Amino acid sequence: MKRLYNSPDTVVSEALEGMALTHPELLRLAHDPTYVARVDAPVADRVAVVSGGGSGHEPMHVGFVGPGMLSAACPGELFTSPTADQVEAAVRAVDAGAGTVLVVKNYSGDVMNFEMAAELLAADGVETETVLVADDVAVEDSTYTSGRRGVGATVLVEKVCGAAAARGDSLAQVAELGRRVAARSRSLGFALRAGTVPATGRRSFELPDDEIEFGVGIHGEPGRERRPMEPVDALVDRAMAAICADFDPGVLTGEVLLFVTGLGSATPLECSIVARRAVRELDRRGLRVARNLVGSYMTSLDMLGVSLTVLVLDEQLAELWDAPVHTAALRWGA
Amino acid sequence: MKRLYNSPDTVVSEALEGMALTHPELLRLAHDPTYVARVDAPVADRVAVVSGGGSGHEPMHVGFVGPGMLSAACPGELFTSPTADQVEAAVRAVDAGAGTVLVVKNYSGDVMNFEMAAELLAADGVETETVLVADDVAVEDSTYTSGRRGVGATVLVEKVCGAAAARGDSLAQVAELGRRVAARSRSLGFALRAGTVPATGRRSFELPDDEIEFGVGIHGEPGRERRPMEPVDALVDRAMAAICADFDPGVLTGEVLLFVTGLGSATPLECSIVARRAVRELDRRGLRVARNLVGSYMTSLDMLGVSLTVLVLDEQLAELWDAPVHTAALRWGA
Amino acid sequence: MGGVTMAERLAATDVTAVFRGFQQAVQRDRDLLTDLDTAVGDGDHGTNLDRGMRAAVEALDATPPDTPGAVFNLVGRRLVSTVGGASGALYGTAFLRAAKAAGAAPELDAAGFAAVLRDATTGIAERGKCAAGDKTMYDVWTAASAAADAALGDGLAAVLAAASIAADAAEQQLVPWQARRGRASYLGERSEGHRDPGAVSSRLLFDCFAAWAAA
Amino acid sequence: MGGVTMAERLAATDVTAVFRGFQQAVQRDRDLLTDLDTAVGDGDHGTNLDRGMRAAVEALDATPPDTPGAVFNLVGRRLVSTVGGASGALYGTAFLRAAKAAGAAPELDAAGFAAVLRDATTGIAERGKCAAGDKTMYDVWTAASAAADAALGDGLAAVLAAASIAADAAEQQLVPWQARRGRASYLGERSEGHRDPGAVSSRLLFDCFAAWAAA
Ligand SMILES: Nc1ncnc2c1ncn2[C@@H]1O[C@H](COP(=O)(O)OP(=O)(O)O)[C@@H](O)[C@H]1O
Ligand SMILES: Nc1ncnc2c1ncn2[C@@H]1O[C@H](COP(=O)(O)OP(=O)(O)O)[C@@H](O)[C@H]1O
Ligand SMILES: [Mg+2]
Ligand SMILES: [Mg+2]
Ligand SMILES: [Mg+2]
Ligand SMILES: [Mg+2]
Repeated sequence: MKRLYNSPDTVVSEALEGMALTHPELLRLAHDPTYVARVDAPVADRVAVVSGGGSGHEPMHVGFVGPGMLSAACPGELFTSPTADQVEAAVRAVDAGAGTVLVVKNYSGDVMNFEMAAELLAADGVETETVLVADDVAVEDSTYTSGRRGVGATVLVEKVCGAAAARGDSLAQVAELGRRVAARSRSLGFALRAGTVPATGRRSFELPDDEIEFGVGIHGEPGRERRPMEPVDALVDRAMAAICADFDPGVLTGEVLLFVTGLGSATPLECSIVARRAVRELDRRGLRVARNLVGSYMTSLDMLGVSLTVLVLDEQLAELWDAPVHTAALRWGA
Repeated sequence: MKRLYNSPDTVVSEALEGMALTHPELLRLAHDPTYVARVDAPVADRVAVVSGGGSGHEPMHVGFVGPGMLSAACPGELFTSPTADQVEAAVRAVDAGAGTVLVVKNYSGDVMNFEMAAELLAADGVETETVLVADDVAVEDSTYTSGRRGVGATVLVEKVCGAAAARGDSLAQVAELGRRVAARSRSLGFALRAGTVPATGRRSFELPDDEIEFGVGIHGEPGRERRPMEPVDALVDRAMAAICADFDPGVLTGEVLLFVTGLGSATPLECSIVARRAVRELDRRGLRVARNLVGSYMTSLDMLGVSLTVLVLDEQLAELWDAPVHTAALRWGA
Repeated sequence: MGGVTMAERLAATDVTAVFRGFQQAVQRDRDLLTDLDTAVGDGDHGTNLDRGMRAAVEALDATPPDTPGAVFNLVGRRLVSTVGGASGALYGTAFLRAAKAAGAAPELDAAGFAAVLRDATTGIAERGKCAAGDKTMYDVWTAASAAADAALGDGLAAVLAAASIAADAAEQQLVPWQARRGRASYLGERSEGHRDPGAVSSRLLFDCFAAWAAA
Repeated sequence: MGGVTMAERLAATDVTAVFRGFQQAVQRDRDLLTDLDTAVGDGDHGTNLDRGMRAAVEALDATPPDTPGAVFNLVGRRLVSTVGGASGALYGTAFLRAAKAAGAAPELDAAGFAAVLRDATTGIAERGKCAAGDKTMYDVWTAASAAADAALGDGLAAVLAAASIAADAAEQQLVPWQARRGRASYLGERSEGHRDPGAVSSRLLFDCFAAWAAA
C-alpha cells in the first residue's frame, strides 16, 4: 500500500527531524540514544515530566513536549517501546534536581524499559516517580494478567502533570495528580480498519466490510471483540456504556472531561460526529461535559477508528487542564 | 467502504452540531440558512471576515472561526459551495457596520454564490470586499479558463485578514492584506489515494498501486497529471520545483512561510516527513523558513496526500501571522 | 408534437408542470449526472440539482404561483437557497432572469418564451463569465435560445421542439472539446471526451419543455 | 551430539559463536517471528530481535570479550539499548543476569552453565512479573533451566541438549493456552491456539546452544 514514506526504515528518524526542523523554538532532538526535549530544559526548580512509547501514535508524545506539558519524550521504533537507554538519557537531560515524573502506558515493554531506566537513575541519585496509565476498559483488569492498556488518559495525565510541574508542585504532588487523572479516567476504542504497517505495507489485521473491531488497542493488535458494523452513534453508545459502567460506584458524577481522539484516518468530520453523540450520551446520564478535547491526538498509524475517554474532573484537575500549554500539538493560554 | 457516519445525508449537519457542542464558548451554529459565527459577533468597530466553501475540508473553515481569524464560516454540502443565502445571512449576522471581507476560493461555484450574496448585501448598504484565493500552480492560469483553484493559501489569507481586522484595520486595508497574501502564495498538492465520497461509499477516483495524482485538487477531482509513484522526498522536490518556478521573478527571496497540510489520511508522521524535505529544499534555494504550519488543516475527506504552500513573507505579514488567534483548529497567544 | 391540439401558450400551471417533469428527470438521472461530474468535477451535480428541484417543487406545491414569471421566480429562489455550487448560482440566476423577463404576464407565447430564454441565457453568461465554446451548460442554453429565435414564426410548440433538438445536439457536440470554465477546466486536456454534467442537465430541461408541448 | 570430542566447557569464543548462530537464526526466522507477533501482538518481535542481535554481533566483532561473562554482558547491554519493547528488556535482563552469574570465570562447565541459566531465568521472572503458565518466553526458559539442572550429572553437552529439547517441548505445549502477560494477554481467549513469539525466539536460542554442543 502506498504511503508518504521514503523507506520503512527511516519513517521515525525522518519524522523526528521534520518535527525538530519545524519547531526549533520548542524542541531539541538528541541522537544516540534518541529523545526530544524542551529547548529550555532543565527548568530550574521544577519537576520534570518525561514520557515515551512506541512511535506511530503521533502527535503523542513528541507533539506534547513543551512548556506546560512534557519536558522530554522518548520515541521508540514503530509500536516498540523505547529502550531503557533512551529514557535514562532523556531524564538526565531534563531533570533539574527536583526529580522526574515518568508517565508510562501499561504495556509490558514500556513498563519494563522505564523500570530499568528508573533503576539506573536511582543508582545515580536521580529521583523518579512513575505514573502508570491503564485506562482501557476493553481489557479485563486482573492481577493474573498484564492489566489494562494505557490509551487516551495518557494525554490527560501528561497535560495535568505538566501543568502541576510548571506551577512548582513537588515530585510527590505531580505524581499524585497524575495518578489521580489515571484513576479517574476510562477509555474505549473501536476500529473499522487497521493501520498499515510500514515494514510490510499490509494492514495489521483485516476486517470484512460489515465488521469492526470493538475495544481495539493502539498497536495494531486486534480488539477484544469483532462485531457487526453499525451506524457510528450506536458504536459510540456502546463505548460510552462500557466506559460508564466501569467506574467505581459513586465516582462518575458532576463534571467530566470528554476526550475523543481519531486513531489516524478519522476525519475531523467523523471526530465531530462522534463527539456530538458522546456529549449527548453523557448529558443523558446527568453528567456535564465541562471540558473536552476532540481531534487526532493519539493515533495508531492510519487506523480508521476513534477512542473515547471520560475523566471525572474535580476543581484542581479542571484548573490544571486550563493552565497554559505550548506544544506542537496542544496549545492554549501561551 | 465503512466510515464513521450515521448516514451520508447527515454528515455535515451532525458534524456541525458536534463542533457547536464542543466549542460553545467560541461558536454559534445558525440554521436555515446554515452558518457558524463567533459567539461574540458582531464585534464593535471591527471589520468582519467571512469565508466558506463546500464541506469535506475540515477544519477549514468552521475550525478557523474565532478571535483573530474568521467572524463566520458558511459550510456548504460536501464539496458544494455554500448558497448565496448562507453567505448573506452570515454577513448580516457578523457585520458591525465596518464592512466585511469575503475570502473566496476561486471555484466557479464559490465565486458565483459569494458574488450573488455581495450583490444582495450591497443593495442593502452592507459593504463587502472580496479576496479571491487562486494559488494552485497545478492549474494553468489564463483568462481563457476559470483560472487557478484556491487551496492552502486560503488558510493563510484567513489568518492574516483576521489579525488585521482584530487590530482595527479598515475594510480596504484588511482586503489589501488578504490580497497580498494571496498574491505572494503558491501551492501544489499530490495524492496517493482519493477520498471516499459518503453518498456513494466509493473513492472519487481510483489509482493503481504504482501511480499517483500530481497537482490534485481538494474536491475529489483528478489531478493534472498521473505519475509513477516515487519516494515522498522526490514528490516533495517535484512540488517545490513547480511552486518556486511559478513566482514572478524577484519575488521569491528572503523569508517564507511554509504550510504543509495533510489532505485527510496523511498521518502526522507523514506530514513531518514531507515538512522535513520541504524545509531542506527551500533552504537549498537560499530561502529561510521563518514561519511554518504543519498538520491537517485543509483536507479533502480522507484523501491520502499533502498540499504544500509557500508564502513570501514581509514584516507586516509575519507580524499578522504571529498575532493571537483563538479558534478550534488554530490557537496561539490567546 | 403529437398532441391533438397544439399548445401555443404557457400558463403558470404549464410551466409548473414542466418543472415537475424536470424534477422527475433529474431524480431519474441523478446518478448519471453525478457520475459525469465525478469524471470531470467533484461528483455532486446530480445530488445538487436533485436537492434543489425537490425543494422547488415543494415550494410550487405549497403556494402555487399564478403567472409563469412567478413560477420562474419561485424556482429560481429555491435553487439559489438550496443548491449551492456553480449550478445553484447558474440555474438560479437563469430562472430569476427569466422571471424578470416574463414579468406579470399571465401566459407566454412563442415570442414571450424566446425572450425569456434569451434573458435567462444572458444571465448565465454574465454570472458564469463564460462564452460559447467553453464547454459548459451555457453552450446548450445559447444553442437552444438561438434555435428558439429562429423558429419564432412557427409557434410555441415549434419553438420548444427546436430548442430541445438544438440542446441535444449542442450537448453532444461539446463532448470532444476541452473545458474552459468550471471545475472541468482544471483537467485541461483530460476533460476532452467527457460529457459536461451541466450541459446534460440543461438538455433534460429543454427536453421537458418539448415533452410538454408534445403531450 | 555428533561431534568427535564432547564439548564440556564454554569459553568466550564458544558463547560468541552461539550468539552468532542465534543472530543468524533470528535473521532467518524474522518474518515468522513478526507474523506470530502480528497475530497476537503488535507485529514487531522479529524486527526487534533482528535489530538487537545485529547490534550485539557487531559489538562482539568490534571488541571480542574474553570471558563468557563479558560476552553475556556485551550482548545484554546492546539488546537493552537497541531493542526496546518487552523482549529488549527481558532478553537484556536475562543476559545481564547471566553475566553477573558467570562472573570472571574464563569458562563455564555444566554446573556453571546451569547456574547461569537459573539466574537468567529468575531475571526474566522478576523483570516480567510473570510466572510459569503465563504463556510467555519465561515458560520456555524455566523449562530449559529445569531440564539443565536435571541433566547436570551428564556433562555440558547433555545439559545443552536437554535444555533445547525441553525448550522445544515447552514452546509447543503453550500453544493452546491463554496468554496472561504481554500484549497477547489483551486478547483474552482469542490468544488461545497461537504460538507465543517470545517463546519461539527463546527456543531458537536454546537450539543454538545445543547445536554448538553437537557440532
Ligand atoms: N463558470 C461557468 N460558466 C458556466 N457554466 C459553468 C461554470 N462553472 C460550472 N458550470 C456548469 O456547472 C456544472 C457543474 O455544476 P455542479 O457540479 O452542480 O457545481 P460545482 O462545479 O460547483 O460542483 C458544469 O458541468 C458546467 O456546465
Ligand atoms: N510480562 C512479560 N513477561 C514475560 N514475557 C513477556 C512479558 N511481556 C511480553 N513477554 C514476551 O515478549 C514477547 C513479545 O516481544 P516483543 O514483540 O519484542 O515486544 P512487545 O510486546 O513490546 O512488542 C512475547 O511473545 C512474550 O514472550
Ligand atoms: Mg512492540
Ligand atoms: Mg460542487
Ligand atoms: Mg460538481
Ligand atoms: Mg511485539
